[in-house]
Amino acid sequence: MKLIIAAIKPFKLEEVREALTGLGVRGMMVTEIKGFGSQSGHTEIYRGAEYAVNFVPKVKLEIVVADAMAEQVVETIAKTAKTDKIGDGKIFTLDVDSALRVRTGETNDDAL
Amino acid sequence: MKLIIAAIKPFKLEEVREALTGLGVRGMMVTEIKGFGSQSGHTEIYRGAEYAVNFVPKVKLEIVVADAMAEQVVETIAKTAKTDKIGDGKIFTLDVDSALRVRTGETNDDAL
Amino acid sequence: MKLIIAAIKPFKLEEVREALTGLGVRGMMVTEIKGFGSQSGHTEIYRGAEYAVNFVPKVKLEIVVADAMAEQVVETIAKTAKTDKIGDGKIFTLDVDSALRVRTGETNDDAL
Amino acid sequence: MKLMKTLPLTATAALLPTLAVAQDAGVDASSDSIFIFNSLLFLIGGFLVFWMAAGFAMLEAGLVRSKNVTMQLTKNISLFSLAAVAYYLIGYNLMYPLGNWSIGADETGGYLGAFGPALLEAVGVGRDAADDYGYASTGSDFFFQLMFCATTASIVSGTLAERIKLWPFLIFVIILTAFIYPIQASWKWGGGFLDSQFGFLDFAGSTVVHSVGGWAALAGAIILGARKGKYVDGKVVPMMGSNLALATLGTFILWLGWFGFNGGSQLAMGTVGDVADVSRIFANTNTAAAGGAIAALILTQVMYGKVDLTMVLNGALAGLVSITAEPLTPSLGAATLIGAVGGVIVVFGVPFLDKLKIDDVVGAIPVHLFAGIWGTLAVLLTNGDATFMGQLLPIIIVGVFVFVVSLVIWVILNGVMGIRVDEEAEVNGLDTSELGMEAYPEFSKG
Amino acid sequence: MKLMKTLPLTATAALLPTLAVAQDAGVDASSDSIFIFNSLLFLIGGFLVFWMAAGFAMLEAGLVRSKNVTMQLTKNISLFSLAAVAYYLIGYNLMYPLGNWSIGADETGGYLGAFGPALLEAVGVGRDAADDYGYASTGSDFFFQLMFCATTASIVSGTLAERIKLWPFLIFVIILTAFIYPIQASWKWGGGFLDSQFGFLDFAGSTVVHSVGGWAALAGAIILGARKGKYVDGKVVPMMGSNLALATLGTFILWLGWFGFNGGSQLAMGTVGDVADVSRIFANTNTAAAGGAIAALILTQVMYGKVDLTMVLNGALAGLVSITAEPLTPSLGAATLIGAVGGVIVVFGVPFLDKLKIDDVVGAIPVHLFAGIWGTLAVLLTNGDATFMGQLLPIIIVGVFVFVVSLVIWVILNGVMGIRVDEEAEVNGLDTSELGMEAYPEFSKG
Amino acid sequence: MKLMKTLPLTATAALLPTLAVAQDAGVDASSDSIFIFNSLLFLIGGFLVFWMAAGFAMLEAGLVRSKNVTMQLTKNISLFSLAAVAYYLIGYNLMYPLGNWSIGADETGGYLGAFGPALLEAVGVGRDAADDYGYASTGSDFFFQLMFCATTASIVSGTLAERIKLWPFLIFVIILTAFIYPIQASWKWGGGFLDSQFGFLDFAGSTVVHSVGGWAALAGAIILGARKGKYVDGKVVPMMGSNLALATLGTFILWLGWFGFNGGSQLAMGTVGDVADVSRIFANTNTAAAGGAIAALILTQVMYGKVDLTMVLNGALAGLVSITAEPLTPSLGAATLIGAVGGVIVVFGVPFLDKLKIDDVVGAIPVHLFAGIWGTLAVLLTNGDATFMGQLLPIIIVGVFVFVVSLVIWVILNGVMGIRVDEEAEVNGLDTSELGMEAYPEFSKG
Ligand SMILES: Nc1ncnc2c1ncn2[C@@H]1O[C@H](COP(=O)(O)OP(=O)(O)O)[C@@H](O)[C@H]1O
Ligand SMILES: Nc1ncnc2c1ncn2[C@@H]1O[C@H](COP(=O)(O)OP(=O)(O)O)[C@@H](O)[C@H]1O
Ligand SMILES: Nc1ncnc2c1ncn2[C@@H]1O[C@H](COP(=O)(O)OP(=O)(O)O)[C@@H](O)[C@H]1O
Repeated sequence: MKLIIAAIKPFKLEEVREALTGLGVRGMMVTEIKGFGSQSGHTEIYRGAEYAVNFVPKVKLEIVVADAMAEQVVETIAKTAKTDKIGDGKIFTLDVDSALRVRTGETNDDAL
Repeated sequence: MKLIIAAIKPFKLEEVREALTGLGVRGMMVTEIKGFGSQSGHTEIYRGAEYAVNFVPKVKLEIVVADAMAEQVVETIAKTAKTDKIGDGKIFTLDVDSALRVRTGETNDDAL
Repeated sequence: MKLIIAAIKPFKLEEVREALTGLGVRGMMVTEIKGFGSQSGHTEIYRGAEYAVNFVPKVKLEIVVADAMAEQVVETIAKTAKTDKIGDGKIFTLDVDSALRVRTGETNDDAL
Repeated sequence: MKLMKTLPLTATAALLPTLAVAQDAGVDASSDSIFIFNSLLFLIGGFLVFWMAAGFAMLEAGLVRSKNVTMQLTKNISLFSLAAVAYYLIGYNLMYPLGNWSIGADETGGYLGAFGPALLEAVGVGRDAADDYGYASTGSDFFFQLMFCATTASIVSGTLAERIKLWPFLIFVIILTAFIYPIQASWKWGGGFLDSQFGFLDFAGSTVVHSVGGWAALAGAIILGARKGKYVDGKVVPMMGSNLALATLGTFILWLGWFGFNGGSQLAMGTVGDVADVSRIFANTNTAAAGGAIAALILTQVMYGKVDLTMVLNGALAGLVSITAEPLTPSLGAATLIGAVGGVIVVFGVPFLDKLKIDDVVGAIPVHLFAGIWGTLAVLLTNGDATFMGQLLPIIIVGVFVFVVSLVIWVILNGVMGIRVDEEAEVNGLDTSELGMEAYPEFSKG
Repeated sequence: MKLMKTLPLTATAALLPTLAVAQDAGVDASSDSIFIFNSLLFLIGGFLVFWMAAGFAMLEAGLVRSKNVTMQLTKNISLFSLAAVAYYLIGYNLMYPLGNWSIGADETGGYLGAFGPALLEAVGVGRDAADDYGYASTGSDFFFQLMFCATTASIVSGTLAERIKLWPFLIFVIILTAFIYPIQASWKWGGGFLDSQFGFLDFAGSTVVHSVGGWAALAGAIILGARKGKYVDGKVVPMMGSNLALATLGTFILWLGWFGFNGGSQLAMGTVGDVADVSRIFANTNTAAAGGAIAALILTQVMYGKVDLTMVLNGALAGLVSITAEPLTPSLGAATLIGAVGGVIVVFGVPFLDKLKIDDVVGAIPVHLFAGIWGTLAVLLTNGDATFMGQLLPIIIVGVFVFVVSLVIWVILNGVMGIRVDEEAEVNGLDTSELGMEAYPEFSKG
Repeated sequence: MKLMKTLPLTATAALLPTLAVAQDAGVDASSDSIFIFNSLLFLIGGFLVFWMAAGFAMLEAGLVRSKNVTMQLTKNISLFSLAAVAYYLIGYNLMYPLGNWSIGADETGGYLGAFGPALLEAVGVGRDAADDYGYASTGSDFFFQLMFCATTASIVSGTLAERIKLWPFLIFVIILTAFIYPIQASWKWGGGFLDSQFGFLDFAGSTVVHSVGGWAALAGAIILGARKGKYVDGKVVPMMGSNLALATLGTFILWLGWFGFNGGSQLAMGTVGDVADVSRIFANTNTAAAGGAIAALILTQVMYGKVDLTMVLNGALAGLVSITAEPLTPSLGAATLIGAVGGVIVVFGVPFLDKLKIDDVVGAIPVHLFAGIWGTLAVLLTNGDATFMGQLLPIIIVGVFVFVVSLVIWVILNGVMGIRVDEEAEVNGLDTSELGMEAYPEFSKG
């Protein structure tokens, strides 16, 4: 199995979730994060003092899928999250040893 | 070493932490997440408009343990977090290359 | 590529980010977490009732870098985040299969 | 007509002080005391209505999403400040020409009031130099009336939240408070044609204040369009308020302020009859709000199987708006029911607007316009002096005037500078995109 | 007894206006002015006490966990609305039978007041037609008294938070405000037996209002049981309030409202003596709150090594409750100390209740019941007319009556519909499980 | 001088009641009524100024980072409570010696007032026994004045937030409210030398209250030093307020309270002239706040390209401070402009302080000190009785006195117990490190 970690723009979350559900993804973990990247660095003024905004709000998706599905999932996220504007995000894939569904005790692919 | 990622119901956090401490786990990272899974999808009404609740609050645990301990930890989490109701959560295991304790510089198993 | 996961003290975030930028790291994901570890456990009193504080606020950094850079990044984080006080944090390294930059479609090292 | 209302009574006291003692084993308040009591009523009523500005700010800040809270707060404090100055420079005399109509006359009906900034009485003014010794100090009247004008503007900001640019909105506020509100208000409260020719009755302004705010908001909402993602393929996508504690606080603040709004509109407190009336008004205003809240409480439970707090809050406010046109003559029971109907109107009015794809972020149109119309008609139920046509026609006349003029202004503003932020700014939230400042910068949001 | 209290003075003024001038180089206010001043005191006092409803809402919203905030807000605005209607329909005349007792008589002691809804004076009522020309307008009195009744209900909601179902709670509120509160209040303020036979003194209601709320809350807490996980194997598990800024705001609101609560209870402002007394009361009320806050500030520092803000807030409120039974006769120094003792009571009372495993979410029982008893006894310290038995027995009589009746009602409600949400609903929070609406939907919670 | 201000008028009324009727076709309020009106003005003004304590608490809680909110709230409620007791025990008679100067005399100039706790009139005091039948009840005056004293302390807490220890701060508050404020206030309002020898004019206290708070805060900020990380290698690092909704609420609360602050300072309401003046003051106070807010609104838009809400809030407050020295004589236009200048002062004053590396967390020094000085000088623009030297010298004298004494006390406190928390405590936030209690324990923070 693979763990797919994606950092995307918050307002794309719902769209991406729907696309993935269509694909048969049945679960994911979503976390609000502060993203640092090329998008960062514009300046704002607060009470007369200028400062650089280094972190922009992003949403991180963590999805574990069967190996077979991984590529498709990555592509779907990429396609859906794309706005062609800087800050669209990144997608990383890692190997997963094992998975377990707490409720049923099912393991690995059955657990997803 | 292994990185164990578990998504559980928030109110089980304290119980799980105690069980793991009993097991000798000496550290973990806890994150509030929005979970999407089979539990999702019931509808609510806000100001007369019906909508589906796709994300339910979950807590994500990330625990790095020595290989030897991994299985035991997974089992303990599963046992403690179980309510037999939908949405109990998932547990994933990944390989960890190396670990470092910032304060002492200890590495790998010693760092845990 | 490697995924470097570091749990550090919140007030060190800015310093670490600068150090890493200096190193050429061009992106990261930052999450607020509750940390459990040796630092935990002191007691407080709320409305006359004593209780143990098990979780302390930490910041989790997730950074994907090229293999070549990994070690340097870990060292830099360790050096910068160090206060020699308990609770300085931990740094873990994991293998990453693949990376993708959503906006450009660049993959792996080019995506970072 | 407001200014004259209390003259007869107080005049007596002023001119025939010696006779006072005679009347049935009681003594009138002295003419000075009457002047002071009346002025005091305006000052207390005025600061209570001022407080409503804070109520709107909290209610709206609580009902918008956190990414737009700073903007909503900025709009609320700015609109009040601009309204204060606009009303002083232009509005007050447009609204109270005291007979000096630019168009029309007291007898034949006044249509456009006088121009020129408000002028207060001299420092330490004496009895003889007072503008209206038989009534109250001009400063207290100005202070009180100013707050009503600002209220009208507050109503608009809630409906148009989360997508309108700051400056076009503020420009509209200036026009609304300098011209639109005062002109139509003069028709009734300035002694204009709605008062003299139609015998229109609107005690504290269900129409003159609340509907007017509602009409202006409606016009704006139509030109502005709904928030991105609010209506997708026929379905309504709820956008939850970010802080219901603030929304509830705002509602309580408005409820409190309303005692000044309606009670102060008795315009006099210097006689047994007047203070007893003010007391009736306080009691009726409170029970109408309760009626509205209870109606929404029960109705949402029955209709949705769960109580909807935001509807209960709107219900209480709708109850207040409903009783505003006539808070004096109803019995406690009638007042409760009039308010309850207001609560019902809101529960049905909010989804109704959504059906029309008119996006009213805080429900200001159901609360202030729909319930305002109901309240104005409800005068017929308890006040024998009210006539059906005398209520209906002014509702229509004021509605058409305010809606059309507002529509034109919104269209012009839209053409000239664009009133809506671009899509990305809206998606990211007006706080970061327009103001570069978050209301809750430290709290992570979803 | 409230209604009679001011008759002597004002009667004089009303009947002998001509003599007025005579008295030592000063002139009485005219009988109209006295009527207006008294009514005005009720109106101002009334809206200040109304404001306390918002104070309770914010205090409680701040002290519950975020997953129960929407529910707490819903309970607070609903209980006020229902109390307003219940008191109008039944409570007011039960509390003020003006001699027409259903059981008992003014002389031998009244036990059960009159039935029938409240009736206000006619519109524009004249001197002769006024219900009590020598006193104040009925509407102002009703408005003022209504707010006291609602306060009692607000006290209950805090204790029972985070686990009680919405509707059983609201049903209890209706019974409390329609019957329980008014009946026992009539015993003292309606001129009933506690007033006529026991010479009980309770100026603004340390017992009549605050203890009553506390007793009803205590009965509910016992039947309801503690929150899941509050007491585990002998240890108390703290459940932190989610928003101490709101809790502090609520405390300041209550503090402000209390000036109306105690000051208005002077019931008259039309003479030098009365207005000077109201002034004393304002000053004493303020200093008692300060005393309570300071006591908790110092005590928590000394006992725990750290100041506990929630205790300081409770301390200020306990100081206010403590001075409520007699805010007039104490000197500033005595008032400060009486309040300070209230603060001490809270700091020990909160953990004491926990020892008994009685789960009072916001500390309402220590603040309103414990400090209420103390305040009622403290009357003995500064008011020569008070007798030990005259204070103690009424405390017991009222306590037994309210506690027992409440207990019975809670038991019945529990049997009929169950007053507590099921465990999972409680764990997930009442907002999502009972109302399907979060107070802070965007902010991630731990 | 406050106490004497209204004697002439009211004395007439009191001593020559019979003549009253004669005067131009109107009747004076009776001497009792005048006494009641004046006392009522103090009571209403007093509770409005009390409310400002809540305003400061919310404003500051909203402008500090969330890790310091509990501490800021604790400081605010504690400082008010301590100020109330300190002013009662020592401050009141130091400020109002009524001629019994410890140093100096009314004629030659008073420098140090009388010692001894405040004493209220007897319960139910009669005309003859009243301290000042021609004026108002002592209790109402004490209540009103007390609130001003507490305001001064509230100003200090904002500037020193996020790094000062609780107890040293509270000790300073006690000294400030028991001695520093009352002594300098006696110089003007107690009839001391600034009043009798300099003809200094400061109607409601731009200098006597606001600058004094500002000077004390400035001295503290210098000794305390800036927050860690605020100024790094010449650059200013902004530390965003955690909750702008609370900050806005606080500003609205202060705005509301200010009507009591300035209006009540007319000190009398019993004549046509007085109530008309109070009305002028309400109107001018409101428009000055509006002017300040609008100035900041426009200026930040022009200078930064984006509106800064926190500056608009500060601007409104600066407008209020600016008009406080003379809210009566300006026309509405002049008042608006005087307030607008205050808004401008704040927009430039905040970064100016940062340049000096003086870390004022909430902008209290620009708002209360800078705008306070401006307001005191602005008296010259509209009040013919004011002289340049008569305004300037007292500004300097009061400034030097308060700043130097405060500086000394801060130095001593720092030497004795250390006024600043250690670095780690500051970094982790005072809530967890000093109090062990978070204001928002459930909301994850960044
Ligand atoms: N090397 C990295 N490791 C982890 N997260 C990254 C990395 N680079 C970027 N990210 C995440 O992706 C987000 C978008 O990347 P950014 O560089 O800002 O835009 P783009 O991908 O369009 O160049 C960042 O906000 C960050 O959260
Ligand atoms: N494939 C997945 N990848 C990552 N997280 C998942 C996945 N499936 C489920 N989860 C997490 O586990 C939680 C519980 O799963 P869910 O399907 O709702 O219940 P159950 O495990 O009882 O079927 C989800 O809320 C989500 O956070
Ligand atoms: N085994 C672990 N797995 C995951 N995170 C850990 C682990 N041990 C520690 N951490 C994280 O590192 C943080 C610091 O560790 P802690 O033991 O408190 O201090 P130290 O590293 O100085 O001994 C913890 O708060 C936790 O977030």
